[in-house]
Amino acid sequence: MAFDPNDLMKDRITDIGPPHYEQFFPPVIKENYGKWKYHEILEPGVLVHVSETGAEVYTVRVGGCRLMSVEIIREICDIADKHCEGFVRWTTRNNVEFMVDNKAKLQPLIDDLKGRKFAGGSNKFPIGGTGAGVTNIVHTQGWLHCHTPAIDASGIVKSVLDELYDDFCGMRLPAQVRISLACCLNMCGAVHCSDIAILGVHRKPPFVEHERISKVCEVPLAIAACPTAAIKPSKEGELKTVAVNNDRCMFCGNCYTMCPAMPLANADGDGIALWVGGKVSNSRCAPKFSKLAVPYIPNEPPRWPTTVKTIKKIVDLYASDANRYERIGEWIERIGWEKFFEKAELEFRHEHIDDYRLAMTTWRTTTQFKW
Amino acid sequence: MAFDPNDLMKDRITDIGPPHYEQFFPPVIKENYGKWKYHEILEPGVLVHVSETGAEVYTVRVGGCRLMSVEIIREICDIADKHCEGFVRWTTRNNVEFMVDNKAKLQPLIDDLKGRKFAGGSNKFPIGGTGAGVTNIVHTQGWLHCHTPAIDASGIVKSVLDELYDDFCGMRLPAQVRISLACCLNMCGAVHCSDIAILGVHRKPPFVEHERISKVCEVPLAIAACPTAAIKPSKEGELKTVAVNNDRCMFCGNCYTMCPAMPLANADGDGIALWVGGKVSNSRCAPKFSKLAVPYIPNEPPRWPTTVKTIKKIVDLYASDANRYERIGEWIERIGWEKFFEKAELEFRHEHIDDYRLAMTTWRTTTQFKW
Amino acid sequence: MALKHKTPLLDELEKGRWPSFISDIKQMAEKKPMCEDLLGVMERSYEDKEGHWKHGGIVGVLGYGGGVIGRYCDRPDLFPNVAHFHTLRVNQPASKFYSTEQLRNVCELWERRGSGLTNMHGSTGDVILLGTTTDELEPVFYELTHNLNMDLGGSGSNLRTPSCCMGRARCEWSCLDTQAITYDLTNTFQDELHRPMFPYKFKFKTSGCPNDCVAAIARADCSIIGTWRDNIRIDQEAVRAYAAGEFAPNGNAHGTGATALDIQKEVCDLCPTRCIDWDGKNLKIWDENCTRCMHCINVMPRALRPGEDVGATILCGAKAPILEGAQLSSVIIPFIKMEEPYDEFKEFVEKMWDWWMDLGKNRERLGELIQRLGLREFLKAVELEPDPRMINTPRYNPYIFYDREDVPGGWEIDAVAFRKKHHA
Amino acid sequence: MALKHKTPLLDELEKGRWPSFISDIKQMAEKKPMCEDLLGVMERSYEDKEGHWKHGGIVGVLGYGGGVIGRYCDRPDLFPNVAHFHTLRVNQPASKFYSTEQLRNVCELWERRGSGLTNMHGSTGDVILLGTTTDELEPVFYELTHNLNMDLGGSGSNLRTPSCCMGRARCEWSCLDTQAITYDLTNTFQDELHRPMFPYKFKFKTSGCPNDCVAAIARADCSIIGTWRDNIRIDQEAVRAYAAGEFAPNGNAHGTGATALDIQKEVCDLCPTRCIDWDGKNLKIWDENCTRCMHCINVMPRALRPGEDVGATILCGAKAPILEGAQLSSVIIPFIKMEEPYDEFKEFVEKMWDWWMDLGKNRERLGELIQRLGLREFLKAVELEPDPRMINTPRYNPYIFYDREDVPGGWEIDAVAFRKKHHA
Ligand code: SRM
Ligand code: SRM
Ligand code: SRM
Ligand code: SRM
Ligand code: SF4
Ligand code: SF4
Ligand code: SF4
Ligand code: SF4
Ligand code: SF4
Ligand code: SF4
Ligand code: SF4
Ligand code: SF4
Repeated sequence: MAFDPNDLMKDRITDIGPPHYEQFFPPVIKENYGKWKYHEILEPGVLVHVSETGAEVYTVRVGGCRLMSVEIIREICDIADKHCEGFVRWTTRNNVEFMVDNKAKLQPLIDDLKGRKFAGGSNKFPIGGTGAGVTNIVHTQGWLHCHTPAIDASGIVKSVLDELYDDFCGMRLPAQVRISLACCLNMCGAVHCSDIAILGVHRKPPFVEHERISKVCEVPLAIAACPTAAIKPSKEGELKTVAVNNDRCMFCGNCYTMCPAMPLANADGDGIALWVGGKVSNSRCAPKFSKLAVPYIPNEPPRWPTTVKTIKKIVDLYASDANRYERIGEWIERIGWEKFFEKAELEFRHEHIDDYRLAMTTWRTTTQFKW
Repeated sequence: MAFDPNDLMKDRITDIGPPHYEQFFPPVIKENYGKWKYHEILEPGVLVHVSETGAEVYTVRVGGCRLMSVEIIREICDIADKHCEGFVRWTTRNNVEFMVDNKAKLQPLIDDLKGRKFAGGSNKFPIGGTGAGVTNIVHTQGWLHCHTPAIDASGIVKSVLDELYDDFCGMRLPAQVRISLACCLNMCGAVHCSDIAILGVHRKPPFVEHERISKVCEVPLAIAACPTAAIKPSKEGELKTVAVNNDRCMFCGNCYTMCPAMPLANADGDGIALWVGGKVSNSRCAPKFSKLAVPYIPNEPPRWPTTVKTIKKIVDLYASDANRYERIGEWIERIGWEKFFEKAELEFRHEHIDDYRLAMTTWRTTTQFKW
Repeated sequence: MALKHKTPLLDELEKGRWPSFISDIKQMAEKKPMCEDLLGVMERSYEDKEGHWKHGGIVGVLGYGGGVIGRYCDRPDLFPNVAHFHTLRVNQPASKFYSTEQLRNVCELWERRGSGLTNMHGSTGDVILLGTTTDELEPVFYELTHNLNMDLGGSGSNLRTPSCCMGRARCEWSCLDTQAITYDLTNTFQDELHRPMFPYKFKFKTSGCPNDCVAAIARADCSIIGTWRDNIRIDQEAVRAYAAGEFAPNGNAHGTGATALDIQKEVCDLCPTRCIDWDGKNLKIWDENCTRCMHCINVMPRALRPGEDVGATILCGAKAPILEGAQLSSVIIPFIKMEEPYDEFKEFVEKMWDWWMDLGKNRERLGELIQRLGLREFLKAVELEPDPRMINTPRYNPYIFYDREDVPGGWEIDAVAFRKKHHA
Repeated sequence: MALKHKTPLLDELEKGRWPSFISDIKQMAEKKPMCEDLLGVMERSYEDKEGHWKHGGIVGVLGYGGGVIGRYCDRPDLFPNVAHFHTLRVNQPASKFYSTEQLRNVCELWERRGSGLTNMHGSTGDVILLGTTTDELEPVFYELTHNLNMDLGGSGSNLRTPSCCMGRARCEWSCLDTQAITYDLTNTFQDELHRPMFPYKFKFKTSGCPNDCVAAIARADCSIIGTWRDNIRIDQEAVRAYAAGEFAPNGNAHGTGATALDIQKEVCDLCPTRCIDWDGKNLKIWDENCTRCMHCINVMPRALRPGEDVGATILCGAKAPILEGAQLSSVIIPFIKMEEPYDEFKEFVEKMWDWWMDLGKNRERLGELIQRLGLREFLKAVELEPDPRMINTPRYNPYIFYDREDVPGGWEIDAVAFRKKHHA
């Protein structure tokens, strides 16, 4: 029974949901499900988990660019068939994990992975992303697929990870460093709670295409979309349209999300804001939001040097200044933000001072601060 | 030149400001101004300050009810003339301080103070209010003078301090306990940052006197006065008046402050809310607001037994459970609010959960809590 | 072989050690004109520093309100092969284990009917099939459901594809069957996932323990996080072994190898509640003060384990900034057992959704609605009693909405009697 | 002697050890009918649990917009002697030292022309002369200014009476001449204090050090708090003496007397920045990490003293809840020298007031205006550069108002050029 374009309802199947996960567990995982006793990282990117049954599973984690062609996926399958009984998994941060159930199988797998390079010369399967290092950068679509980005995604991630490559393949840092990128304020991904967040920002208010707007948008939705109520109904001659109060606009782009006739992307306006000190785990301290470190860096394709340099500097400063187990946010709170800006040689500007709804809760209501 | 009611401008004197403080300094204070080296509390209520010059000043602090007749003030003057070269001072918490410049003068002063009692039998000059104890309760007017109170002030303070008398005259507590009272939400006094705050609350919305309102109030001001926008203009027949949306009213009384035709005081509605854990000093941790402990206790004149009992219980629990130097708020944050409510045997109710503008910042955004 | 468009800027991204997505796309471009033009669009964006995609409009598969993100190029004149470049979100298997057979089938299908490019995985967790034309959407869906036993994930004002950490599959700390929960919820709520009925998107994420490896607390309207109610299990022998340097601290996360662990400094002093005592021989944990943060367990995985009376803490409201600012999830159910068929939890979910669908405005996330109407109203709706574990601190403002029922005479004041007592 | 009204309820408040204000009022009542009726009103309130005072209306002294709080009884029929019961606020001498002569003069005047009852002192700091009739207001004012060299304090939308801690008069820690500052500001701003020109009330409070004994940070629109920029002065001998138990820790605030102080536990471990090392012989303070919280100094007053490069931290915005919720003051000037004639500080004050008078709504406190328009606008108005010491944490929401000047081409986007590049 093949697909019939003229009768979509013909034995149509819907709502079956995802395939059951268990069929994809390698045997050692299925047999030891819920029985794991402890784990150890043998070397960066290589983990062993030991079961109450005495069974062991060795995991080799490799960094993937999460944009993957079927070609590279097939190559991953070849490797999994060769070494891993035909199973493989992806992590929550888009790394790939190859698992073997016996130490003897480990080195051949590692050697195989290390050997593989792209035509352009980059490694296909860098091993790492474990423990107190930098792991894969969670990111979004950027110029590759989305319509609202202020920056690219994959290209910036590639540039940053080339620079931090040794920290992906090593574990010299005081604790994990989780870097995320979102190409607009919609923040697809947990960038608002990352050790370091790379965020695409606009800096010009949307312009309104009066002739188009009533045709292509539901004007009331566009108006309601504005968090700062900067958009008001108005008229251009006979045309029902909207007017933007530029002084109230903070460039979130939500109006454009709702209405294609209000574009705000612009080469001169758009760029990157860097945020630091967020975390998600409940380990030691509660989860934290990332806070603004650098309000704006221009888009610098193809390699975004300023962004890369700034991130590298923050990571190195953290590496040398923080105590073991201290995430970036815990470290900064211990030394104080005034010291962070001083040591990181970052300018403190009015943009750093919150002025949104909860702003008052970020002001310093004590005489305690450092010189 | 005497006062002439018919010519107020006759040699009128204005804007001279307060008398200069220095003329009221006892000699030892004037001579050692800015030269003090250290201090010590010899016994509760008795301090010595030692100067770089070697001079010493001995201070005896006594609790006063801050409502004072000229009779008692004159008695204070008699004591000051007898022992203190005719000088005396009041503290920022309404205690009275008698100072002598030499140890020999100390005991006679103390004995004199201890001997004095009111006709009714209460002590006129309890010695204490220093160090890790309870000091005088900062309070406001209550039923004695103000027009917006939900509770009395002086009577509650008297009842509470009778119960905590030994802690005023002692220093057994882990740190200072600063108790304040305000008879309505205007909170005259720093009650919003007190270790324990006694606050007068209303629980019935104002009723509107439609016939009076436009005569006695500026209606727009009354409307603007409402933090929750519960008041809207309306009409009763021909009368311009306002309507209160009772569901949006949180009984702050600000409308009544602006408009006498919107009374909300009521014997059944009014009563006391207790707040704990505030502090002002920057010592160790930043200043803190007081948080709601008991949403409502009825007015129980003349001795407010439930309020007194509840405060006593919290103070005793704190005394037995906190570490030295821990203010009440520091102690509660260490053990966690869930433990505080459990140990203090206080019911946790919906009233404890913030629902005003910054409410979101008070929610628990972590899996960390205690059982 | 020479590609259709020169890409000098993108070529810079083939350099360096980290895997190059450009190199990868180029492999495809040799077979797929769509990928050739995609490189062209990207190069163009790199030149003028602006994206070249337009809004999606409504494309999708029959009967579903989500699962497809429409996308059109704003220069079809120059890049005709990506004039349409729609995306399908395919619901991943829980915790993302795959057989190579399954993956090869996906590849075969997607090379034939799409760009051959994917995201493994999208931020929500789906397998993203990146880029195809409108006419391919139905055939792809047909083959997914008939031949690959797969279905679409969520988009739009739907339930979004639930996801989870690997949990018990390969982690010793999981207090939950994260996959089982995710699989059950996904299938129980297929209708909500495929047909828009909500004010806005809604996300479930499940982590097996408070380490929260799927970032549930930051990204899910309903975060399900494993925890326990009893005591941390201690193997004193192993603790001493850590002190003696027989094991690598923190599962060797610092690459130190087996080396003596300063338990006082690295464990006791970093415990947020300082509820651990170490006398050099025995470790004593005062569990009544433990907030189950995982730190000590993380540092000594061979000596400490979560308790055995396990379940979940349910937190709600996390979201990205748009509209009212980013939120983390807040504790709503401090502890709930999570055992199939999860009836108690599902009843909670139904009450939560009813309230949200009833009162939520268009594009108002659950967390924003709770902000607008107050946690108290939400608790009433889901029939839960207030608990101090839901808050960091009680209110400090005195603007209390007292209950009418608690006030003798309710909200009435007898005006006449009042003025008898109090002359105006 | 029998009083006019029976007061069985109030009589209960004569019992107990704490001084009884009722007993005190009764002393006066024997001479003053006003106090007899006051007891009557109070007893009445104790019976029906409601106050019996009405709004004030405008009473005052000629040419002043404040200093008097009008008060009328709502049952003049029953308590004619308190039908009027107005209050005068008399500006206290800074830090509230008095000569008995001055006090006796006040008493004489107030017994003759008022109720003979006072508050020593009001929460803001004034001497409160509690209760008199309208016709006595001018005579009292006349005698205050002519015979007692005293003036009225603030009320209404004025500057309120500034107050301060005792500072250098009797405290070893004061970094400021708190009285001198208070006296100077009070006299410099007499016009603002006596004549309403502000949107609402405005308060200055000055504490000599971060212990903040006048609660400035919680109660003053402008809080002036002493601090220092150099190092804490250490007398190592004395530190060792504390360790050895020769002195009473914390100035004997715990009544322990001289007893060995566990410096590690009670000082180092409680230092908020853990910037103190104690090796049993010497105390090392890493001043660059000290936040000058005062704790170590408080615990060892004979060994540690604030530095010598002293000045003030200026914080703004504290207030009670009405209208927008209570606020603590926030750091605006991290450090400023405070030396007569305080020109730099006064210029700051003028800029602050101009901005507030210009933009503040009726009954909007300075702190609320800063909330409404943002700290950034306030800093611009007072011409101060942003400093991380002004905040606990930088913003975490991405809603940034970038400066137009920083953006090439400002806020303009060339629509035509845009659509050339991006076809609709
Ligand atoms: C594989 C993965 C789960 C999955 O289902 O895919 C995973 C696996 C493990 N995590 Fe995780 N974590 C994974 C994402 C996360 C995330 C989510 C994220 O980063 O987006 C977090 C929260 C991060 C944050 O707080 O911002 C996370 C916070 C932790 C922590 C807490 C770290 C801390 O102290 O804050 C631990 C405990 C530890 O490492 O000591 C942990 C520990 C572990 C352990 C040791 C659990 C175990 O016993 O196996 C696993 C190996 C750790 C390692 O790689 O060093 N895992 N872990 C995820 C790997 C992502 C990757 O490819 O890099
Ligand atoms: C007399 C007075 C100042 C004045 O100008 O009147 C004063 C005097 C002293 N204070 Fe104070 N404080 C006075 C109100 C305050 C206030 C304001 C208030 O309570 O409304 C505070 C802030 C309270 C708060 O944080 O909520 C205050 C917080 C302190 C602290 C910090 C305590 C802490 O650790 O939080 C110290 C340091 C200490 O006691 O160790 C201190 C220390 C002192 C010292 C030791 C200063 C000195 O060297 O002389 C004085 C004697 C302390 C004592 O009485 O035990 N004083 N002190 C005030 C007496 C009020 C009273 O009658 O009880
Ligand atoms: C594909 C994906 C990013 C990625 O590269 O992985 C994505 C892509 C888009 N997201 Fe997202 N979001 C994706 C995960 C997220 C996440 C992360 C998550 O789910 O864990 C978030 C933050 C968490 C949250 O839900 O708040 C997220 C928060 C948003 C928002 C802001 C929603 C909010 O309430 O703040 C929008 C704006 C909107 O909904 O209109 C949005 C909107 C969009 C749209 C549909 C653009 C739009 O305005 O219509 C993007 C389509 C891009 C494209 O052309 O493909 N996306 N989006 C992720 C979905 C893949 C998948 O299904 O696995
Ligand atoms: C007398 C005094 C209470 C006391 O018993 O000591 C007092 C009494 C009144 N205050 Fe107050 N306030 C007094 C210090 C305060 C303080 C404390 C302070 O100044 O340190 C505060 C809190 C700090 C602040 O300013 O925010 C305070 C916050 C208020 C408020 C709320 C203002 C706000 O912005 O939240 C009001 C309501 C208003 O202004 O309409 C208010 C209003 C009033 C009125 C005038 C009642 C009214 O609504 O008009 C009270 C007159 C009572 C009477 O009949 O005598 N009073 N008031 C204090 C002044 C005595 C003095 O001059 O020394
Ligand atoms: S972050 Fe913004 S631009 Fe990037 S994928 Fe999400 S919605 Fe699109
Ligand atoms: S970009 Fe954001 S702030 Fe600006 S107008 Fe649009 S919705 Fe409003
Ligand atoms: S707190 Fe309220 S009732 Fe009490 S004095 Fe102040 S304004 Fe009057
Ligand atoms: S009492 Fe407060 S909340 Fe209620 S109507 Fe009056 S102003 Fe509004
Ligand atoms: S969240 Fe907990 S259970 Fe899940 S993988 Fe991470 S550590 Fe293991
Ligand atoms: S889990 Fe966290 S809180 Fe509990 S004992 Fe361990 S470190 Fe302390
Ligand atoms: S604030 Fe400081 S200087 Fe003033 S009295 Fe208190 S401790 Fe002394
Ligand atoms: S003043 Fe406070 S911060 Fe500074 S060293 Fe002493 S205790 Fe530490």
